[in-house]
Amino acid sequence: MKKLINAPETVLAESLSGFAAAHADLVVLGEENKFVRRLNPTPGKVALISGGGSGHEPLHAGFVGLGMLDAACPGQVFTSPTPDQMLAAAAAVDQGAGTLYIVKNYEGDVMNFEMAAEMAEGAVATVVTDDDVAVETSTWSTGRRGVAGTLVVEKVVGAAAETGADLAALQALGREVNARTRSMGVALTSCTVPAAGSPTFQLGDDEMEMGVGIHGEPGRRRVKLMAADAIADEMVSAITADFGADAGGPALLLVNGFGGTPAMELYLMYHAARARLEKAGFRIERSLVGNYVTSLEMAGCSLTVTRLTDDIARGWDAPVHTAALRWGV
Amino acid sequence: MKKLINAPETVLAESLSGFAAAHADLVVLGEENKFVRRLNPTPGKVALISGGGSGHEPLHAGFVGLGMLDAACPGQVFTSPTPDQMLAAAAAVDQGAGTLYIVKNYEGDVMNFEMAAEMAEGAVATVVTDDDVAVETSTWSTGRRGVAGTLVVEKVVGAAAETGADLAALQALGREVNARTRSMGVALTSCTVPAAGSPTFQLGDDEMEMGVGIHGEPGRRRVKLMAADAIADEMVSAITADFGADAGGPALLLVNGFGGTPAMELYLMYHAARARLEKAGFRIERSLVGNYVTSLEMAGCSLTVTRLTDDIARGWDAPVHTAALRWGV
Amino acid sequence: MTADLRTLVDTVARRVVDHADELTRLDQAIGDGDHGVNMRRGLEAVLADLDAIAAKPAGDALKQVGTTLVMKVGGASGPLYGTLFSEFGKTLGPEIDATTVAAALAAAIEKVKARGKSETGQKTMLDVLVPVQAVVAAGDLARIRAVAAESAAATVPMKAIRGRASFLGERSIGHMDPGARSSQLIVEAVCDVLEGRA
Amino acid sequence: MTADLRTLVDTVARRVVDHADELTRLDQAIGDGDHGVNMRRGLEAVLADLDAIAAKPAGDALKQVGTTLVMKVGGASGPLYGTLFSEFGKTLGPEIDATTVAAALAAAIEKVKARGKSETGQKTMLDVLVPVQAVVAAGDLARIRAVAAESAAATVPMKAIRGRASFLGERSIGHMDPGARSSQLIVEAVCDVLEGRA
Ligand SMILES: Nc1ncnc2c1ncn2[C@@H]1O[C@H](COP(=O)(O)OP(=O)(O)O)[C@@H](O)[C@H]1O
Ligand SMILES: Nc1ncnc2c1ncn2[C@@H]1O[C@H](COP(=O)(O)OP(=O)(O)O)[C@@H](O)[C@H]1O
Ligand SMILES: [Mg+2]
Ligand SMILES: [Mg+2]
Ligand SMILES: [Mg+2]
Ligand SMILES: [Mg+2]
Repeated sequence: MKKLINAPETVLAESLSGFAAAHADLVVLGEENKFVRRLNPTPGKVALISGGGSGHEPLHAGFVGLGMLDAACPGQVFTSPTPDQMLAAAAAVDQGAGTLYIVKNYEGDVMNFEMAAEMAEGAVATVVTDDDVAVETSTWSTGRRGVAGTLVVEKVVGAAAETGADLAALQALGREVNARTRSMGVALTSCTVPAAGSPTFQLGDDEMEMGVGIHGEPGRRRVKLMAADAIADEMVSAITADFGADAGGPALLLVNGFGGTPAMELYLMYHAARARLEKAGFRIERSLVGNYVTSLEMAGCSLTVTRLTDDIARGWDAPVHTAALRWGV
Repeated sequence: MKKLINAPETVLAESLSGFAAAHADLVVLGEENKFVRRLNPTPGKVALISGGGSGHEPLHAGFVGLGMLDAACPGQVFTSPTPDQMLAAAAAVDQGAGTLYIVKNYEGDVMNFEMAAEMAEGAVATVVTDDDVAVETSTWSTGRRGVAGTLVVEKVVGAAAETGADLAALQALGREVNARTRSMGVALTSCTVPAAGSPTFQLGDDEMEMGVGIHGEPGRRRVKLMAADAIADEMVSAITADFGADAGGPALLLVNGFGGTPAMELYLMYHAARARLEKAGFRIERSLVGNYVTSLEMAGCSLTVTRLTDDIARGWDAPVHTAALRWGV
Repeated sequence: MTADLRTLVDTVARRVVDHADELTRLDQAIGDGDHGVNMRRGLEAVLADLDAIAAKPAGDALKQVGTTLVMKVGGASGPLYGTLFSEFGKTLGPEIDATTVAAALAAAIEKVKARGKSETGQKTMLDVLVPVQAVVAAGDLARIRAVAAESAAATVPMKAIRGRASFLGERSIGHMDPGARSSQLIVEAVCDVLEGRA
Repeated sequence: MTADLRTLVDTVARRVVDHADELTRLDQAIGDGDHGVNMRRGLEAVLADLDAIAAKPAGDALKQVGTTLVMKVGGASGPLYGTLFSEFGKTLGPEIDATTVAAALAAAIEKVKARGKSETGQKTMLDVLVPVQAVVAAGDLARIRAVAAESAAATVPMKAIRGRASFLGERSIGHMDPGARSSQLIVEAVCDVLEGRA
């Protein structure tokens, strides 16, 4: 295992200390590292809290700040945080207008946030994101994973919260954005959970995992390495097929790196994906390319498409000031 | 070689097309991909042009925009661009106030920019950055490499250019920032030039390269893998030793990922480096953590320290709107 | 059934901690490679509190184990094992015998199913817990042990319908479920103590 | 010395292109692994322009080769080989014999030194070009070939003082300089043509 760390047990704490120190103008680290919260919350607004396993940075702590989250609860690497973390975060950032949890659809996250919601004192609502089309849905299954589309939900709901929207409206908006969002990922390499010490899965030099999630879990299928265009074909097809009759129209395209893929390749994938989406009737009106929802040092990327409405585009464009996303301020 | 590409010959063109399309609100791609230039240059200002081999993204094209560069010339991967590129870029962005070339100190870059300067029509001045303390300097040697400190030079000089400073003043400022800046890098893995197809160097599972540059070239010494704190000790010592009697005082700390290292580890290194720099008498007043001056998918990072003056801090804080750095606008 | 509570909790916790690497390897095959890490973190926290836990009546002690697991484990297994122990402790009255344990376990398993929206046959810890519960009332430790082992093994050919392994679809077939294995370990540790082996 | 200009340029260019992988491997050892890639790109551009180049007088043809290399190769080798060919072409008059070639080469090498701020003994292409130039006037092709080979080999034990390899310090010792090898290849290709071997 080659990592810039001291010991698996201290990675998270040291990294969070560094994050809080580097962004002391924006965030504060809660006691026992239970949460990262905004330094200067906007008075009176609904508190937005997200969280999940660590290893996906900048998600979620990198999205704490004006126009996005009020707090983020970092779990151990790839492990959902615990209910006491959400409760402590809510106690720190709830301003009486209620708390909205934004939760990626993994049983661990859902159950822990659910327990927190059950124990909470104030009003709590939850939006569960499940944008990953690589996972088959059916009535009996766990359902789709929440992946990079979560960023879009957090950004757009964050903007609305800033303007004073109430808890019910924010929950409805979050669900709408999630419903209009689809993602699909591919991995060229695995990644290593520090505490485990070895890669979660092994891939041959000529293999890749198609339909991968963001926890180093294997994907839907192991296939031979393909050219970028062929990869884009498969990913875009999966997304457009899933949108079905709704495919097309104004859209946001997020090409998200998993942590080990250089910007050069991400922009190349953007080029390939955009051309295919435009052929499928989408107009790419907003774009984001970079490492935003990562899986430690995994090589690979995901494509996320959100079908825009004027409202969603406005929410996307609204000022944001966080460690990882900043514009308009 | 595991990369999201179609063919080594087309990587650069496809990636640049993606970059230009994703940031069409900011940049325009010049004919034959000779340069990336600002969409809306500030009238009358000195034109700032940088460039270098590709594979370091977001450097330099990601720093084209308000408050930073007017144009960037992308060479082939790890290969300096050619004089015709700089000439074409200057023709596109020179507004009569002259052109400043910001050049990383590699013989290839220096010679190609030099040839361009000799052939140029308008007034041209050059700032050569050489912040890498890993390279021994002596009168007979090539001298230090320009690495991540180049970002600081481009940001601060870019801010001054925006306020109307003239060519000579900008050159002097660039040289001052460079003189106040030191960097040192470490690599845990090598990287693969697409056209070469195999890693530039081979590292054992328990080895790392201390004092590495940003072209996949081996470092100063191959050493056994160390804990992050020990790595930070060595890097910070090299930097403070090189500052000598000037060490200490208000400083900017940039922890720069080489492309394959997750944010979690970069923030952990920030934590370790900051503590050591503070012990050495520095006050870290500005910080930046992320993948900014990369070496394809190399795992590892560099530390850059700039000794701030009020002027340099003001230049750093000034509004910037580029693909990779944005604040205040 | 009679045993020292402290020995029981201690043995169970150590057993899981000792098998953490194996659990992580199982989770690497079809999950995200943290089950052993998660369980170790939780049960080490239990061990750290052992004095306080052992000083309580059985029901309260189990509830505290549950709370500690909820607060320390995280992931899917934290809420599920946390719920299991908490509810087990809540239901278990002062009279402890095979019948009351079976009843309390049944009640706790219902809460786990509700929390996990899950059933047997989905390749999870329930595929060990449920069959084990069914034979607890009979009080035959050898049989309990055998059922736990068979049930964990029986998850190998299953296709996962719940938990991260479900994302793999058909590819989840052929591997033992990590949570089923950790449940087996816990059951075995309890049997060991009750048989005076630990 | 008499040879068809087209054959000469064609042979030199193809020789380098054919050895691109070897040059890249040499550059991977002590540089950044692109020398073969760079030279191939430049000389393939020369080959693409071969008709136009061959139609010109020798001096102009060489100048065009130089310009093409400057515009296509990039890196350190682009300006240096570009300067070498351009200045060689500029100095070479209409009378071409061993003496005029030696003189033109000497002038071109001076420009390369000025551009590279470099000297012999620094583990670069100059460590082949300079000794070769010294024996050109004598017109003994076998000797020229031998000097080129010996000189390239002689860069192996050198410590690099110029070029990327200089960043390695002592670690640059024990590897042949890629630019020295490409210079040797060019010299050999020229000798081959002049000996009627190509
Ligand atoms: N919905 C569920 N119901 C019952 N058990 C579950 C459920 N989801 C997961 N599990 C159990 O939890 C185990 C995984 O735990 P762990 O790896 O610690 O958490 P995570 O899956 O969040 O990484 C699985 O092997 C399975 O036995
Ligand atoms: N200053 C210099 N003077 C003479 N030759 C040089 C100088 N710098 C580099 N070279 C030559 O250039 C070669 C490297 O070329 P290349 O790999 O194409 O460019 P780069 O070093 O920019 O990647 C070296 O092997 C060396 O022979
Ligand atoms: Mg997990
Ligand atoms: Mg190069
Ligand atoms: Mg797991
Ligand atoms: Mg090279």
